[in-house]
Amino acid sequence: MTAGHDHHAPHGPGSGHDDHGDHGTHPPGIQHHYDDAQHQFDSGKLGIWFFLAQEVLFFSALFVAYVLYRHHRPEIFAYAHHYLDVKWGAINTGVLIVSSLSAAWAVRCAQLAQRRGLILCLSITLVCACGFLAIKYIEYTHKIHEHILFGKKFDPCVSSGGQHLLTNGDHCPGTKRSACRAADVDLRPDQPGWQVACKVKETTPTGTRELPVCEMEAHHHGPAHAANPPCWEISQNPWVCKAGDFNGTPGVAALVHYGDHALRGSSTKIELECDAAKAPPTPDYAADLPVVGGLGQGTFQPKQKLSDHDLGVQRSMGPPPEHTNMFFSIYFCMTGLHGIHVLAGVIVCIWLLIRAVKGHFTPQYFGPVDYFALYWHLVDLIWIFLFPLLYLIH
Amino acid sequence: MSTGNPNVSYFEASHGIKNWLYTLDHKRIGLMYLFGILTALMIGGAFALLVRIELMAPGETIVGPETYNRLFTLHGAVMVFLVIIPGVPAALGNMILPIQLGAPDVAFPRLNLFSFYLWCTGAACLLLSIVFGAIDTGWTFYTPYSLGGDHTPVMLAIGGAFLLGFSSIFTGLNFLVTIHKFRPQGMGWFQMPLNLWALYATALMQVLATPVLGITLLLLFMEHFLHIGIFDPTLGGDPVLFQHFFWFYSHPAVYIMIVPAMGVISDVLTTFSRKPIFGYRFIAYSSVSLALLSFLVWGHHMFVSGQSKLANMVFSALTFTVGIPAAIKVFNWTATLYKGDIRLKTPMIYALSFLILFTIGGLTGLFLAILSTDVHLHDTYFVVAHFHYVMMGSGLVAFLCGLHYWWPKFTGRMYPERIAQVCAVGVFIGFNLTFLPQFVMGSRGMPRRYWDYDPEFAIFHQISTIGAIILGISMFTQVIYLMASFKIGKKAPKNPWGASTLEWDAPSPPTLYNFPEPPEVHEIYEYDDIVEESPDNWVRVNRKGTGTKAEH
Amino acid sequence: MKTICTSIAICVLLALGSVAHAQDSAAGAPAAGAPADAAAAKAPALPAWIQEINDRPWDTGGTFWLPTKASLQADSDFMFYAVLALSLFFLTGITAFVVYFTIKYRHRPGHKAEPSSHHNDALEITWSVIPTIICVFLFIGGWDGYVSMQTRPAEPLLIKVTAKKWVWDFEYPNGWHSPNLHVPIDQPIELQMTSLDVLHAFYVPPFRVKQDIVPRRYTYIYFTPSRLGTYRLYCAEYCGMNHSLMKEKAFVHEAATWQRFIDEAKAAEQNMDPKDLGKMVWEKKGCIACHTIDGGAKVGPTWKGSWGQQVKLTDGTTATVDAAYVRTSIMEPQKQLQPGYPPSMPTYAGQLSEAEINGVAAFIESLK
Amino acid sequence: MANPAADKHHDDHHGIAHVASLKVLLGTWILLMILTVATVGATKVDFGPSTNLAIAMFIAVIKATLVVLFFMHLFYDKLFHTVLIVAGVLALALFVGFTLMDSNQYQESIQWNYTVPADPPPAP
Repeated sequence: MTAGHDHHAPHGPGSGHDDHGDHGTHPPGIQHHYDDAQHQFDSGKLGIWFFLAQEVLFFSALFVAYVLYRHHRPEIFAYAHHYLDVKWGAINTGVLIVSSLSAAWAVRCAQLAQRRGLILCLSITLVCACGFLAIKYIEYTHKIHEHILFGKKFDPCVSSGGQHLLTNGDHCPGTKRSACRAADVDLRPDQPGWQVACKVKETTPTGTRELPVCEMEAHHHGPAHAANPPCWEISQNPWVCKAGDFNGTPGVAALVHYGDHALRGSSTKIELECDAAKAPPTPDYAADLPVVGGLGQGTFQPKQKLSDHDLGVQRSMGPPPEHTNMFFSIYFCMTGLHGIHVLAGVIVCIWLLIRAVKGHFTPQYFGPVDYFALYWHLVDLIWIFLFPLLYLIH
Repeated sequence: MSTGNPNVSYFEASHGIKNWLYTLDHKRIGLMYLFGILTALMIGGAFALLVRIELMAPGETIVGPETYNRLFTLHGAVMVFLVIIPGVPAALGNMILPIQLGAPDVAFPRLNLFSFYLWCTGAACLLLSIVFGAIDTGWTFYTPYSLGGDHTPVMLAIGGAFLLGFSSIFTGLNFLVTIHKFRPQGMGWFQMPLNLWALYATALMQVLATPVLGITLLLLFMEHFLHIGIFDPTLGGDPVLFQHFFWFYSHPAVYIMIVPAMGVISDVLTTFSRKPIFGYRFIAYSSVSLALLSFLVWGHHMFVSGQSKLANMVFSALTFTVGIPAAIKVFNWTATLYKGDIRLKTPMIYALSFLILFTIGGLTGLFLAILSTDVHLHDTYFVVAHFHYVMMGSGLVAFLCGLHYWWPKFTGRMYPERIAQVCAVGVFIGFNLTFLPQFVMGSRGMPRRYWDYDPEFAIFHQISTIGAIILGISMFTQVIYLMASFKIGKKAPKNPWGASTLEWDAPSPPTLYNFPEPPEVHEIYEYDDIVEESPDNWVRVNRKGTGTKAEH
Repeated sequence: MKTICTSIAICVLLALGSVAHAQDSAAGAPAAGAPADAAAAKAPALPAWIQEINDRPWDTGGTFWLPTKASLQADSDFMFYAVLALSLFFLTGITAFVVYFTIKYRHRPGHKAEPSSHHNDALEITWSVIPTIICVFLFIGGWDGYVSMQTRPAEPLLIKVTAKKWVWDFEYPNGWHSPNLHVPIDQPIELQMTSLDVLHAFYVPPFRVKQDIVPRRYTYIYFTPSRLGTYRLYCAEYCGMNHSLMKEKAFVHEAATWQRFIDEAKAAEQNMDPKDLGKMVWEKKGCIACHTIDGGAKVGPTWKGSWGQQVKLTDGTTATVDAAYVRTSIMEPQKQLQPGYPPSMPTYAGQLSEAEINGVAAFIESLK
Repeated sequence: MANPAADKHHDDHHGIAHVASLKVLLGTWILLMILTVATVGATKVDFGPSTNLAIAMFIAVIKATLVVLFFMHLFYDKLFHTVLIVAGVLALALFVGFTLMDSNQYQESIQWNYTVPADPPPAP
């Protein structure tokens, strides 16, 4: 009987896979119930467009989750996007755009009965698609190895001092997220040294009072802090030392930083009372940094307010904010589902390649190539949005 | 295209189980859907009866709390995913849509078969979950409760619902392209039967809303096994977010259940009143506007579930806009009866009971759209009664109406009229007896999904259970006599009801490609052209051609 | 074909019936009909007048449609009756038309359908515009009734509600915890609610208030009780096996008696003999759902005669049931699981005071 | 590979569907590549988080429209197909908008930094 034709890949995980082209032995022609090739092509075209609208909706829930969590918890995204490698993302975008071009070109060749051109373009699309999957494979294995995963399994290496958090291989200079609390964060792991336990006393004309020292807070100063009394944040600058073994290398106590606004008036005197046993010998380095000597009389002037960039860098040095795993849940869902669609595209592309080699496609019958190209452009379209949303966060 | 001898009925076109399992003929696929759906209806009905018998008296009557929770969950899941969503579109739609268009088949026959096998696999998964301990999360799978407990049954149920979702998407997609591309010459958009408008609106919702169910169940599946934490509050997720995802699909889903039912009723009412429908364009436009508006109102399921005040206000206002098209339809249907020539055959009894039950269902929806009364009525038996009036009282009754209306056409056999009328009245009485007391019980504060309830509600539950038994009996007898009619049913003529749409010009049962020769398209409401030669046998008298007009 | 359908239906019915029975005999529900707490033995420790109030039956009065009005939020009943009247009007209208048309234009020999216009735009417009106007009024009525429920009153009396799988816990300003809600009359109340495991919902029909309780989040209810009495309190959001047993009572007292009630109840609990306190914890904090005190089998091991016994644990070690064992199995139940029982006990960390933990230990000890 | 036959721009409609000319295909491709480089470059400059997001989204939308119009032939195709894809995107926007509107209101009541209630002190 005449070879029927089908128009798209109804796939999605677990739902089995229907083929794309027709597999009748009869040379490709018009299905019985269609009037002519134009009728068959237009029906298929309409069918694939409905399918593409449905695919947009299929990804909708993930975009909603993304927008919600980015809007409500921007610090998670600001922190976690350092884990993603923009280089690989950009290469992947390029690869997909090339494959999109070759898919569109393949349709053109099919329409103009250029069989060799069609086979060449389809092969380029196939190669690019596999390249895309390979790059995704590289990124995923890196993350799995680094325990940068979703939900409970999110346990990456944390606090690598001034550099960003991309760690390499087994060497995890900082502490594991699961083990670390804000207090014992080692912010300059490659330089062993001192962590100074200090108390801050504020003497104002009316009297002196001891202010609680907040642990290093990586979050933004959200409402959680509004409730507490005004407190001093010992925000470690890059040269702070770690408690424990003292081997005499230089270190500096702390940069005391009074919330986000400048000090109130000059009459306030801040004293830093430090535990003698842990005070290092007089360090000899840059003059403008406060000096801690002897028992607790270190007076100093606060540095100017940190710029947003510095704050950002500082924040990315501290332990990850609460529930950072949400970013990676959304990341793996989005790129995973997109990857599955690319995989389905690869299978279909192989199938089309076989049929192209068999010469099934004529200017009168090139529907499957056109529908596959449309589907492929949509997959590329979704990646065009995924790339900036996930990789290019500022 | 399907193979076989094209000029005998599609039953005889080809024989052997293989020709049925690999058929591409929309009629055979529709029939296989029908058997599956009727079986699922019986299974779902059995669960409903067990639930009702358990609720006969407070405390344990026949089952304990765990089994009761599994029973009402399975009743919900089987009825929603297996029976009422694919019911009218997949079973009746597959059967009738191509013939009403005069087309040999749907646009993508192979996709149609693939949808059917998706439905079978999904149904198998859903029912298989019973063997592994069944799910007790309610058919809505609300997190975080659905995240606990043992994983296999929930995984199977979610997998099943996922596949059923895709089956629904592809059926919808198939119908959309068929309606767009396979209308014959001379049948523009406003010369189409209203049933096709309804199926078109339903297909729009199926294609645009069901994928969201797919992604939600996928996320729930991954939440269950990989703990991605998107719905689990301990990991930063938000249970209300799951409800948003779930209801964004599930409200259009309830319109997927009711809009095709309205289409069937629009056709049946005008046939049995022998009078053109009143306000064709208004009914057609209200079907499509229902489809579009259904995407705006999902929040009214979550008025008290932690949704914010602002969202409650917006959703409550929008919910009223959805009520208007439904009201317009009811008024137009009632106006159609005016000055008609009404024959109370079984389909007409169902259509009239649909009219009454849908009015009650729609009006009780007003109670739940109003914010202050919804706070009191939400999650009580008032809601249970409301959605049963709309889903069963209207959706399933219209399914039975369409089943009886087109039974002669696609089986070639008449069903026994007398018994069918008795069963139709039985359904109407049993249904009202079951669910009217639940309205009162609900507004008095009886919460939903309660296995053990306070003694003051006992009287209502008893009446409701008696009603459920009557309903069960009449539904069960219908399946029996319909199946029996295959063997002992009277041979059905081409046009037993004197209907004027295109499918009644095809032989019953239709040949493989529906029409021996391409049909001639007529104006759909020309009832004067159709004359009753003998009881239940109408013939189209071609006034233009022969000029003789048989006297009545 | 026919026989297949009928046989499937029958065997499904039988299979489920039998499976159901086998599975549930173990669970064993409380005596049918009698509310759960009234059946518990009299706790002598509480003062008589508190016990008398606690045992009062809940109010089952009210009109045919709605339960008794017991809070200012119940003004929404006006909207209920308005829509009810509206619905009855439209329903009778439609039914009357349908029945009348069916009878008047029924098919009989010689009767033919008279020609009539089949579209009339004026009529269509009217029956589109009128429902729209009605809907606008319904929405406005609903909205301002709802707003009164959702805006925080001036200085409400704050009661913290914690819902947990199948028990309620109300914390009063004086720190007293109770499974029942006690509120003074004519005083705006604020319920700050959170859940420790799954979704629940606070629902008192006479107060006409309902609000889901979401884990890891606070949801609020504002209402003002306006009628003395005892009312039924339900959980309205499905929360698992004993969702239907998560029922308590809400008491509306005079302002003075309310203050005296919670103070005396707290005092009674503090200097209550640990054994009685343990018994009260067993009843009120949900232990009763899984542990029996008469040796009967239930979801968890029975407490009767378990004090001082050597019990084998799933990890092979044995432990003696003593105060430390009771404490750890309250705080981290998953650490000490006895074989043959499902590991479904939730942690009670942070929900039981020190006195209550000792009370439970004492109570188990007393169950020799 | 080059198409020897004279490839007049608008004579393609004699076939079943529109044939995209090489000029359009390659032009769109080059534009897309440039825009990709641009969007990556834009992140090097710090305009503040919201502006950076706006720029990235703006570029992504331009790339998307390019792909849809020229690679997917929507520019030469039936209007109904455009209506379809726009309907899909509108449904997505509606979904995002309503859910964001709602969740915006109740964020303060979420116990984000939830600390497990401390255990009572051990028995004296």
